[in-house]
Amino acid sequence: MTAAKATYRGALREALREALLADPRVFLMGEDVGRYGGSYAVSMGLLEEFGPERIRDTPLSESAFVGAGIGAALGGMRPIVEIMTVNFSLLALDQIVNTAAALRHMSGGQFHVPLVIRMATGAGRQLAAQHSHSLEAWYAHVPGLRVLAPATLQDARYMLPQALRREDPVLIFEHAQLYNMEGELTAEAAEIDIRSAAVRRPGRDLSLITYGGSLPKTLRAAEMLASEGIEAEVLDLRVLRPLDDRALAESVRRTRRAVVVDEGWRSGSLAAELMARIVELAFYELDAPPVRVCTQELPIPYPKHLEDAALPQAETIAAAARAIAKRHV
Amino acid sequence: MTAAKATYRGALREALREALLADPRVFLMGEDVGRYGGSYAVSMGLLEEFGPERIRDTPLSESAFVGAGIGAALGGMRPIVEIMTVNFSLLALDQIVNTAAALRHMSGGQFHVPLVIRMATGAGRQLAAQHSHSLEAWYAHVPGLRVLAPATLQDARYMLPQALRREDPVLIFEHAQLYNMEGELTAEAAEIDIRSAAVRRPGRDLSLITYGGSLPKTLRAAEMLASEGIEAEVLDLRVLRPLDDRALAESVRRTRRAVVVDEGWRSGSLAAELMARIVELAFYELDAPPVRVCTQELPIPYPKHLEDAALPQAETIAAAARAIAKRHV
Amino acid sequence: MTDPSLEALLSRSHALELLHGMLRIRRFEEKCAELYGQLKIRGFLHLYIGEEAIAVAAMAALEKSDAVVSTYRDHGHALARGISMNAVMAEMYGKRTGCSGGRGGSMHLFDAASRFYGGNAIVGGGLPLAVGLGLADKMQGRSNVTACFFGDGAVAEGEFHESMNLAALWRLPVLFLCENNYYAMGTALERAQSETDISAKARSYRIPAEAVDGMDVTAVEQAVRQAVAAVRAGAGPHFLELRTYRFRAHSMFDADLYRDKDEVEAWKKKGPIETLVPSLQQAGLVDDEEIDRLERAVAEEIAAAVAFAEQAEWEPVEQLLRDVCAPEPQ
Amino acid sequence: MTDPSLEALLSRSHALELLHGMLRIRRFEEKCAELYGQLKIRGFLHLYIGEEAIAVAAMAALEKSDAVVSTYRDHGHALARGISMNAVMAEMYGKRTGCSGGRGGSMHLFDAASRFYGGNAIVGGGLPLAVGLGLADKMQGRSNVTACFFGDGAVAEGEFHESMNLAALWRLPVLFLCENNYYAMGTALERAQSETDISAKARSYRIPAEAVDGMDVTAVEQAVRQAVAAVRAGAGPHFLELRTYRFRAHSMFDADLYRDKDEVEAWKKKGPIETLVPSLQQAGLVDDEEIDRLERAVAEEIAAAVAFAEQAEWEPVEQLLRDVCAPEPQ
Ligand SMILES: Cc1ncc(C[n+]2csc(CCOP(=O)(O)OP(=O)(O)O)c2C)c(N)n1
Ligand SMILES: Cc1ncc(C[n+]2csc(CCOP(=O)(O)OP(=O)(O)O)c2C)c(N)n1
Ligand SMILES: [Mg+2]
Ligand SMILES: [Mg+2]
Repeated sequence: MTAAKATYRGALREALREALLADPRVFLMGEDVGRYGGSYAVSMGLLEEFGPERIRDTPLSESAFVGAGIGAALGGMRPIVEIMTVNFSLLALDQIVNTAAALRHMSGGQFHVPLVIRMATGAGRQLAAQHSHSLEAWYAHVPGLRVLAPATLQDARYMLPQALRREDPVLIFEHAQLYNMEGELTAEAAEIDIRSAAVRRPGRDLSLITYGGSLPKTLRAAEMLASEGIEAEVLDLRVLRPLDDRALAESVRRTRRAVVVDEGWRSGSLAAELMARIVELAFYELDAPPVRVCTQELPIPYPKHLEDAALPQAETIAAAARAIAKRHV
Repeated sequence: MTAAKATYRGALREALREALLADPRVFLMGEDVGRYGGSYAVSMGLLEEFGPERIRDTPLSESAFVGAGIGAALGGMRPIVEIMTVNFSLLALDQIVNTAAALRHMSGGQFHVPLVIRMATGAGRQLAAQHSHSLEAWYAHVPGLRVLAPATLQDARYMLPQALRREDPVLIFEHAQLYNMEGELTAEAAEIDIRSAAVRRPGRDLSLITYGGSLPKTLRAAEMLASEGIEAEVLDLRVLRPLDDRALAESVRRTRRAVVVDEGWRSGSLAAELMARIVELAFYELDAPPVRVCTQELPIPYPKHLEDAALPQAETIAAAARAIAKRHV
Repeated sequence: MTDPSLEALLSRSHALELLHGMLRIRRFEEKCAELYGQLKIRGFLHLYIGEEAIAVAAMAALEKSDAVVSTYRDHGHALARGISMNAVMAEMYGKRTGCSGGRGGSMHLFDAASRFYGGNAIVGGGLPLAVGLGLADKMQGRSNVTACFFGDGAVAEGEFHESMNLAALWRLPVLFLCENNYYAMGTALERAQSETDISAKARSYRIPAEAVDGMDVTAVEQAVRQAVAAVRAGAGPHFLELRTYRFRAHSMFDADLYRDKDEVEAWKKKGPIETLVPSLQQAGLVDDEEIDRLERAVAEEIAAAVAFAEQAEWEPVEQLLRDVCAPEPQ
Repeated sequence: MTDPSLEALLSRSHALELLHGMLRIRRFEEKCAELYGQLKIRGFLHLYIGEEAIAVAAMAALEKSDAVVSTYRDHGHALARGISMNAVMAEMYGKRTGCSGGRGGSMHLFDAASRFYGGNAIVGGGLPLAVGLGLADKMQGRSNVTACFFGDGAVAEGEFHESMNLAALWRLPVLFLCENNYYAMGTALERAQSETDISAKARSYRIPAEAVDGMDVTAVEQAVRQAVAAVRAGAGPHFLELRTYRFRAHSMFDADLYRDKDEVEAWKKKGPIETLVPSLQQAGLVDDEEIDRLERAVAEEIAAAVAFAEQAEWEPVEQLLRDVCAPEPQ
């Protein structure tokens, strides 16, 4: 098993390169993916390598170029559409919900949309109210979509090829706070699937359940808890739709306590769905009510101290865990 | 207390008339609200009474006319914007989320948006995949919005004036299955607020929690249950954001059992949020896990038997209730 | 394929084909309206009656390998494209032998075999799709054309603007066919558009555009043939505004109170069948007997389609969740 | 208000005012870039440097009762509109004395007193808002004008199209000011638009439109004055395309690799301050001393603004949830 230094951004780029090299039907399309190199520099250099037909800059018209991705997928291509951030995806939501997600069923199985949509998500960079949304929960609500949240280098590198193998639309949410994350990347793609959650840290005392940009914070919280004698298991959902009920049930039934961590606004968050499932799957095995740590219910403010206070943090996660954790006295 | 025969549609129309008569700043704007009389005939006759300035037909451009409603509210008017149905509201979501909901906070309290947006919602009329959405849960996720779901004639008639009294955006979801509902309308507006849930039927054995178009089905389920000796309380949420935690807790703590009924797709539904809250508010008082009856996870199909199978029905609600109900043996 | 001469177009057999195509749509929809009254067809039903020339002429000018994107007013497009009337009628009923497996109903006719990418119940929603289909053809070096139908109402939507620009910017092989029937539900064009000359709007994106009498089936066919040839030759997108009128209400729920009775009557006189029949008769190309023969053939086809739909099975409720996603790979 | 003659516009004191206005923006932003390097300002920072003539001239032509809708590139608009530099700088820091209470930062400057309806970080998002503000003025019989700024990139968005149509259809008192700096982030206009003549696009909605040299502060002022007068007089919306260039990268994260260095240098020579100063000097209207005096005044104002922002308090975390909604009525 070889391992190389890499970044999350670099891993995403390598995945794109590999896909473009492997299949002539694959192309990347979105605002500033080409000349600019991607607003988060993920596609830097790809225009030079693959040319403007396959690294296709689009005008500012989210609805049309996402819809064009759907049409191109129907026409036999394997488009990867980048929506610069989830914030702008609202402008393309009609195409995603009413066409991409519905087409297979609505057409009685005649048409399907093998489209991958990537977008940056999340807060934490002081970009204020309109540039800090975490709307994964909305997309995870829609039948017909598969929703992925790579939170590790390995997933950033190896989820894309799996997504491109699917016959239906797959959305990949890249948390903006992760792009600079560094680490080791192994060549082991075999273990990567896009069906299951992954235990990122085993533990017997309670389950911390999270995904995406909240994973590093949650792992930090688990370390803090460990130093206090509480062994938290950290479950990374990885796939937000369809959720991996088996892994969820398995973890919670074992630890009997759960904290769900989610950067979405509390009410109507993905965390709510997880709370509901925990109760549905393991009510009688719970030793304490499941709790959630979410973003507070306000448009994200610009100043750092207020943004920090609005979002889940390792400290608040640890505090929530402490409140329900089993103590080894 | 005088009571008059009325319909839900007529009650909505009377509310509009009253508002237009009472305040010159109020106007109604949307696709086909004027000449056509509203796609669900709610505004029939208002153009003749109030003229085209105040009953304002718009071109098909959901984003612009909702945004124009926001701007007009900022400019001192009290617009009521009709989006024909929630299905088309996706095209206006950016304006609602990124401007209407965020403006007060983002501007440090300097600006606010006293705008009312009405839209039809829901399935049940064989309108198929693109015309049958129930996306109240999405809107109820957004800080800065207030979300109402009138399910009775009284609410259809008296929620609007309350909404117009607010200084922030209020969304009113009218379930398309309710427009023809007939009943008695009393002149009692005093009890109508837009903060609290309402018990529509008292009961001690379990709580059926619902809103909007699912209320009639839920009441039918409660009757079925009553005939079997199960006394179900029916709680109509009425206000989907902010949720009335007090009423929720009060009901569930008393009955110790809850079934949430919601026409949204199961995963990520408003029902998930209610399940989470029930657990947060009353975990130790529950005698059984709360359950939910939602729409199955697929684009709504056209044929009646399939649509019926996809949606919550009185029978499925009653069945879910039976499974967790306390039996008086 | 070479462009048939005008004479050829006007040749008797072709004229009869066009007339037959229009009659099929007209009578089919009349039957649908009746079946709606009998509650056999439910949901929304938008009739194309009055606009038949456009679908019939446009489809005559397209190849089998071309793609078609339609709207919720799609019966005419579907029938003219060659989807069997049985499959369309079964879909109206919601039966499993319908062209969308019964799932879609009137607004969502689909057919993979004829590259019919569907009815779409979101006004303007098909335009970006057509752009993408054109993009796929262009990137794969195929000389297909994507024909995209939409109404005058769709022209106000943002998606129209974005799609026009993208198609023109990337010179995509898309033919935009705007069925301007002067109303979007109850809203007249002049109360919806600051510029009511729709083809002029299209030209503002540098897309060659022309307004055509949509009631004249020959004029439509000629215009579409020319545009298709240009698009297929790589000239980029083209745009046709087809001026027409719907003779019926917007949908079965519409009391049609917003149009002047005289206006409707005047347009009915200009109808595509209403004008073609006498002109063929005057030219001695058809006689009453011929027309009768066509009408009988159409009536038989419709009767067979109704019988087919009536006897067809419903999809079992157990299959409700089929085709939401592809089955999970093993 | 009467329209001042060209002479008056060019009068020495007015010219100095315009120059002063532009220098304030230029130096303020240079300082901001520095403060960004010092991590005093965070998040996104989009500099307006090079485009100052537009904000300064446009605001000079507007009344206090008019409304302004801006973009995320809003410092120039805010300062020229008359929001105090202290309040803008404090907002850049995120302090509670900022013009948005510190909540918004660089992209979200707001000011109720001057009817400045904000920075907007959604490209095109301000256009429908401006339409609505114009609608409110028209319905209430006020003779205000709403000035709406947006970039060339926004022209591709569906909201542009929908807003143009609505404003024109309803003849609303909105002045659309398109700051065409030829790039949307790294995407050049000709790779974003099939029709690169933006004012021609505007005319396709029947909105009177004109392209203006956005580097010439006098030309901009004259054009805006004329357009404002027409709008105020009830002529409906007007549109100006102001041709300009940003001298800096799109944002502080942008390595600016997509523009030719020569192109940037050539535009810098045409800059609004770069050209105004020598022409005033040649006309003998200013001397070096005068320029020095202006620069010193600006430097002092900026130093004071920095000091103001530095000493200002942060909003206490306890107030995080204030102003999400109005307090619940009792
Ligand atoms: C985005 C959207 N908004 C509104 C509607 C409701 N609606 C259905 S058809 C229609 C009118 C469309 O008119 P036009 O495009 O001219 O087509 P026509 O019906 O005349 O063929 C409207 C408003 C819709 N389906 N989609
Ligand atoms: C709807 C939307 N899409 C994408 C972005 C990301 N973005 C921010 S600025 C920008 C370029 C806008 O260019 P232009 O309108 O020309 O304004 P300029 O920056 O040149 O002043 C882009 C793509 C955004 N903020 N909003
Ligand atoms: Mg029409
Ligand atoms: Mg620009």
